[in-house]
Amino acid sequence: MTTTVQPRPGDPEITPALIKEHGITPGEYERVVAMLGRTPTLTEVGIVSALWSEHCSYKHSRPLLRTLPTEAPWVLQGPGENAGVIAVKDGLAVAFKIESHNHPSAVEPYQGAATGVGGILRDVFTMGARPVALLNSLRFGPLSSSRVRYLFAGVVKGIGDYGNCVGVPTVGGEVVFDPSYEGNPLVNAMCVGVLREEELIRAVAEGVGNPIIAVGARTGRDGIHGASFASEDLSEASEAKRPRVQVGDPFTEKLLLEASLELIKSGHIVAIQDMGAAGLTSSSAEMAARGDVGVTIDVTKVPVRESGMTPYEILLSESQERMLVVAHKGREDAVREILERWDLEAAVIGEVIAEPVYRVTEGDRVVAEFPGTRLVTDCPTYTIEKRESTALAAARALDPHGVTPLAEEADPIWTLERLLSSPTIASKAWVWRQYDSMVRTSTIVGPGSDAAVIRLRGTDAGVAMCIDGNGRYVALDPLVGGRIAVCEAARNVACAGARPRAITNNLNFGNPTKPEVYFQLANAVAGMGEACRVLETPVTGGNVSLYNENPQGAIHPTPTVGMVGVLDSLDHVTPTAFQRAGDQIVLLGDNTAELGASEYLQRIHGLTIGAPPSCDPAAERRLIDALLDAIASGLVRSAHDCSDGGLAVALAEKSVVRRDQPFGFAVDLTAWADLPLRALLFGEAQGRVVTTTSDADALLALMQRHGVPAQVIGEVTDASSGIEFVIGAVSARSALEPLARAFHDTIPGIMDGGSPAELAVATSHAPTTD
Amino acid sequence: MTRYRVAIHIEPRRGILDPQGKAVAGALHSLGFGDVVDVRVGRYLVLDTDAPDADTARATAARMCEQLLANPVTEDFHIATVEPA
Amino acid sequence: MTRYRVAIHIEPRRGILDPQGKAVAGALHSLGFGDVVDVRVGRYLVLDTDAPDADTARATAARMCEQLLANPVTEDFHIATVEPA
Amino acid sequence: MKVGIIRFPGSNCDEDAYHAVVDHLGAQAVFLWHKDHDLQGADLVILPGGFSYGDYLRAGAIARFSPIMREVVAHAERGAPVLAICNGFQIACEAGLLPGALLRNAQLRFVCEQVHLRVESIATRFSARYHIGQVIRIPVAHGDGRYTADGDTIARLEGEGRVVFRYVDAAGHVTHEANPNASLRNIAGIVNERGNVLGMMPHPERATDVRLGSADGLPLLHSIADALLTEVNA
Ligand SMILES: Nc1ncnc2c1ncn2[C@@H]1O[C@H](COP(=O)(O)OP(=O)(O)O)[C@@H](O)[C@H]1O
Ligand SMILES: [Mg+2]
Repeated sequence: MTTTVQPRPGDPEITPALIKEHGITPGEYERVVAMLGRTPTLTEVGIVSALWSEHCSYKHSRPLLRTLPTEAPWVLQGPGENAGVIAVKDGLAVAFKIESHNHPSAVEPYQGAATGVGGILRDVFTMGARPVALLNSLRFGPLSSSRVRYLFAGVVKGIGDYGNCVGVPTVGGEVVFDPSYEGNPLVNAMCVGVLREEELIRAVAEGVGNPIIAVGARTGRDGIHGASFASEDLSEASEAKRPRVQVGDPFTEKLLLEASLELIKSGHIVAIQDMGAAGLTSSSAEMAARGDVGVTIDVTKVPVRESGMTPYEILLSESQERMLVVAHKGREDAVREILERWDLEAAVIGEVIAEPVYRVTEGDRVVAEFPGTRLVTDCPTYTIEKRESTALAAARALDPHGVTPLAEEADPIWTLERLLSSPTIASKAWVWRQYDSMVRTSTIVGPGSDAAVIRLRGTDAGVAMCIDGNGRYVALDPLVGGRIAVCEAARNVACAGARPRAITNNLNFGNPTKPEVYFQLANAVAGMGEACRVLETPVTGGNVSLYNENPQGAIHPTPTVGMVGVLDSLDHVTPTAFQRAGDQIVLLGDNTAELGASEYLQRIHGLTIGAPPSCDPAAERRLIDALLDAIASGLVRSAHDCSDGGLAVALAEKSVVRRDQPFGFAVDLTAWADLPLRALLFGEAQGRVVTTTSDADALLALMQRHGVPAQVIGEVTDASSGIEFVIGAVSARSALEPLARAFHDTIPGIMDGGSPAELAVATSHAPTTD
Repeated sequence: MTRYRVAIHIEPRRGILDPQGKAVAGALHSLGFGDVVDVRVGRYLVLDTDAPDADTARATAARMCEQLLANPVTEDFHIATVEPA
Repeated sequence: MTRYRVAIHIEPRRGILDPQGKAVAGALHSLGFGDVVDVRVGRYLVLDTDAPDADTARATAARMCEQLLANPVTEDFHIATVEPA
Repeated sequence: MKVGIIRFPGSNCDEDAYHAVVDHLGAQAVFLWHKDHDLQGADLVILPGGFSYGDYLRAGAIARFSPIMREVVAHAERGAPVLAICNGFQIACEAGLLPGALLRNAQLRFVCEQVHLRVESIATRFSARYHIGQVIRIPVAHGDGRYTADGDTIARLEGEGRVVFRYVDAAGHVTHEANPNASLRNIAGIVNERGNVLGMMPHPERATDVRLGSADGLPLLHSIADALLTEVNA
């Protein structure tokens, strides 16, 4: 069959201005014309603009992502699908993936964050997995700004309301406040699901004659161009794009979740995929490309919410809670029946065809047609020149030890309190109390620990998970920062008692066409890859969010790492907090003089300078192996790694994190009396874990066998004894209560003040003035 | 049958704590709208419905409120307007 | 200064998904109110505020809506009535 | 004993309730679809937590009209037990099985945490295994849990000993801080006049295993089982 593609009556002329408006470069336009052998129609321009946007095509990151390790014996599904999958135990597997909703959340925090959660849930359940846990990683500017408080409150409420309603516990995450995110908040959401290995389904269109079915919510005009929107710098122009914001409907999502899992089990379908970014266009084109088949879709068959929608609008709509399904021919009614039981609609909108084309019709009229799968495969990739920012290189070269201490710092307790009340370090309970972390009654460790643990019903096994990333480290040294992101996540999972197994990651960066940003991207990915190889935690998927810039500048380059680990036995679950007075405190790893890039410098001195702490993945690997051995041997009563705020903060957190069950401690760090005091207490040397034990000798012997430095540094005491540090001639003491208040009351104190942020919480609506 | 657009006000009953109204009032004050004395937050519903005449549309809407739209324990409702849609 | 009672309607903007309205419409249908064609659920605010005159009260309320009460991305507002309180 | 767990569109604690009664009581349990007209001989009906119909309009307002609710009301009118948890409590109030209403938490935020409850009455078939004044830990997870009723209703509830659980601090004191949603009189759970319908915002089905943070919900489940057994033997 030969068809002719013709512009629809009323379509605007294809001009260079229109091409530019669609974010297509002149070079890319030439490729399109060459591929088609003619001028594209408006519909085709829209399709290309979506599929070749950074968000869908990874055109600036793909060559870098290819360098990441993706394989291990337990990896059942690596990158390229809706989510990665690893085997766990007894035929059970977990699917997991992370996704960003940064730009939508900057414009409409509540809906932006909510729909981000909706999207990542769909990515997981379209693999045949039942979602069992959600996590999120958030970045905002300083809370002193009312706009930031509004964004923070709205994002948290959006995440909570969506996950709570669907009934998937939100069990962990992280929140960082730093001026670099002021104009560009980051909202990354991660989902973990559980499936039986044999239930794994892939989003690959197959079988000529098989029907393509649109399932779930109707298509409206919302979010049109979201994908290319997410690939631009935030500017006034994007403010003008506000009406494109999508509204989430978690209730429909819950129905869709149940219906989809039932569909997958029924055997009636071949493939299923979320209509996420770029909606129908990307889901259909990607499924066709994976199966190397042709497809044809008739937009007049798509159930719509509004009348008069054009093919362009229907194809690019990002209405939420929709799925694209390829069913076995003849099973259409069976599919419909399942969906009807869940009060959902299904409409056959197209078919898998033998002819190698991607074709869209509007009734009889062909409005778009691309040869074969070239729409997906012909997207260009770009490798940009790399150049380190001279300003950042200069900041790294500054010596943090040269920073003059403030007079108050003479008392290290003052500094400790300041750090515990830094919103980045302070308890995030204000956030996670708004999340249902317990629904599904499988949450063994919820928010507030190094990593969360979910039990796998019917086994004694558990899955541990966390998200980590430190943009300041990456800004000051992308290679080291990339390594640390992975190692820290692995350490967190190990502290909970789990063997780190695989990661998903979200690369949040600025405009990659700038050599300084591309330098960061390339080096961070290289650092992550190194660490993943050494730790044997392959990358099974992820997401890239670029162009996080505004006229004031770019964000800190922020890769976030979602790590998943496995506990063979729930007996290995290890808490963060101190458990018993009289236990010995054993530091694993060693203290150093490093102070660069620390939260201390940022919080106390407002400085982002110095080199981030060095990170040796091989040493981290030894530490993790040793820690897990010790835990399995029953030698570890609690474990918490040193990260933001260093050793002093780690110890204080172990004391006060459980406000209802506080403990004191007395430590003697005289062995390191020759290190600069600030670095010893607040420096962020990597590869350290603070453990407690009732059998220090056995623990030290075990560490020695593994070649991991370890020392008894003190003892857990009753809460009434407060805390005490002795370092040679220096000693410092404090009661617990002021430290507990600094840690627990800071964020509620800022957020519960009856400010407009409160109102945002009350109504989910925006104050527009600061 | 004509199509009518019926606007309905649903308000928290006086005497029942309205924390949302209080939060809105507080936020308005902190934005500098100091003359606001009191705020109540309720629901506003717009129904498009077919009916033989406006009175029937109004009466039907009132029944909807009694049965579903308003909670008799905590809320009062009021059919604000009925207009041809 | 006089005290005015200002009634404000805030509605989800047409074209933007209103899941709540959809659910309510479905419920009304299954309750037998089959003539209902469409439902939108918004918010109804009643402000008591002091102002020199009704026009000022109205204009101030509109500014409150723009700055705080209505979400400019997803909602439309309308000052329904301004009356001496 | 046979337990019927109602599944509304949007229920999401249905499976948790199932595991609680099957794994810990060894009971038989069936899921009952909201469109069904038959309780399949269930002795105990559970209205589980979740977001039926998305909690759109008002929590529980739409679910109460589900076809199965007619059977649930009839079951309650026969004097048979109904356990209404969280969203189930909201539905039960909307359906008139229990007096009062559950409004938006005064803090205007969803709240999920372990709370302390004081057992105020053990003269119900849901609480006999506790002792009076006992302080237990059971989690809450809700956005609309502020119990409200008119003055007469509250007076009757209190006077008739129908307040079963109250939010308290760890020491058992009724305080403002211990009240996660500003419920009137710190009310966390009540029974109907006949004592066969319990509505509570906290989730006993989540407090069935110390690994989950608490097992203090188990005596509640066992109390129901005891009562049913006594009835059969009587
Ligand atoms: N940072 C990354 N590292 C590894 N793989 C990635 C990364 N980002 C994206 N991918 C993979 O590229 C594929 C396409 O991802 P994406 O377009 O985000 O899917 P979706 O359609 O769900 O948005 C996915 O399989 C994803 O896992
Ligand atoms: Mg996807």
